[in-house]
Amino acid sequence: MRIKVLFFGATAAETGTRELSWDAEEGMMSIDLKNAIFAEYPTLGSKDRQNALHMSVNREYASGDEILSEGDEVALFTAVSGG
Amino acid sequence: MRIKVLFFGATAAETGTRELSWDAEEGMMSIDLKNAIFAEYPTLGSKDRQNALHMSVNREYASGDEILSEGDEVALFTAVSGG
Amino acid sequence: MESFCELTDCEIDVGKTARRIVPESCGATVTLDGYVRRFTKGRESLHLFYEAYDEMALAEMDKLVKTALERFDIRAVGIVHRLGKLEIGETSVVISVAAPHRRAAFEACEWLIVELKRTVPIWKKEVYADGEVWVEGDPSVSEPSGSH
Amino acid sequence: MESFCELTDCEIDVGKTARRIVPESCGATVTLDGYVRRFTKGRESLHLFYEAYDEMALAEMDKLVKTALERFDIRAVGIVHRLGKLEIGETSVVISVAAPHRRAAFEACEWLIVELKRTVPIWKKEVYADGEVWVEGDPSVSEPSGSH
Repeated sequence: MRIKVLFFGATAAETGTRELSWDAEEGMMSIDLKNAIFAEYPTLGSKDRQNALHMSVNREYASGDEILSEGDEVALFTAVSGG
Repeated sequence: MRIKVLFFGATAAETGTRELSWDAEEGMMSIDLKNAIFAEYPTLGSKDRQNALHMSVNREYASGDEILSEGDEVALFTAVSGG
Repeated sequence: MESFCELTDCEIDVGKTARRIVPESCGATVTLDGYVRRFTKGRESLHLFYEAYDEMALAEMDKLVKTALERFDIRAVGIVHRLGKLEIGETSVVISVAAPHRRAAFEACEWLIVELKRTVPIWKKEVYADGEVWVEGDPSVSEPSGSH
Repeated sequence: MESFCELTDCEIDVGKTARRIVPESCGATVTLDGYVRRFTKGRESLHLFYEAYDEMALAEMDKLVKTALERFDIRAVGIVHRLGKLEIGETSVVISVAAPHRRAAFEACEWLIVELKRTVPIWKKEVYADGEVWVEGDPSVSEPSGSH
């Protein structure tokens, strides 16, 4: 299945991309997709840095145990700094 | 000596005047002027109401023990309600 | 950066008032815009009328600004109070506080409006369909001699 | 009276934004105007750049407004966040809260900016003479999953 993966700000700069289509196994958990992305993009930094990144699934903050479906939108980003 | 006496808002409505020149004895204390004004203007209300009124001497809140001088400006007014 | 206190008979432009005090060292301005409610304790006001002891009101506002600048980590304060006849919804008072960080701006702005309502000699008359009333402040909170 | 949340690439008129939410039942509007400081921790910014995950940012702001309207005695909220390149002194965020009484407006406005900075997916890049840095929020205060 295809998952839309988005990066913003620092994560977009570090991966050199803002959006990509990820080919994931049916029924994959979001935490596993996150780890797969980290493996593909070592520029996202150390384990500590990775742990500090937030993930959203379909525009909601995600805890990692979400089961992904075809067409889901996943984003990886740093702690927010708006305001 | 002459003291300038001012009323505002409710006290102006109750006395029917906004400003008057009061002939006071030299060395009079502000509390005594206040009481003399109450005697002259019973429309300023009951003793309780009178106690709730504020007095200023030369545009500073007054406690009553100020010694007045020629040309001083005294005002009597209700608790403020701006904002 | 200059703080300012003003009385005016004209409509207040809240945005412009707030922008007059923004120094480069600041990151946040908190503004209180107080305006005329249609209903007070269930009674409908047609309009309001504000009167001030102008010279003393300005002096008391200046004192409040001075105290606020000493007491809070803020850089500038702007206060404008409207006088005369005000229609429903019109701004009666604006207090803007600029600070490097927002917390102090919130604190100072709220402190200033509480103190202004307690100590600055301005009075409000509410005009109803069947009469009018000069509003008296709460005497229990209005003991200005204690604060100066 | 409608609350609103918006993202914009254009300059924000703080006064107009604040005035869009004034209902007749209210007596006070508290507005936070956050803008670009020249110096952050002693380092001089040439300008700032804000980027958002637009759809999620709007959804998160809507959630904050909904929660604030439930939690505080307020009637309307307006939030506008600027995106793109901002010059020194330009407004990055405005939060206006209208309430019958000012206390709730102060509380809600401050709560909203704290939560916005913690949960709404918007990021700031500081541009210096010798480089640029994407600012990361404080991870200790940014644990959004706990609040939803």
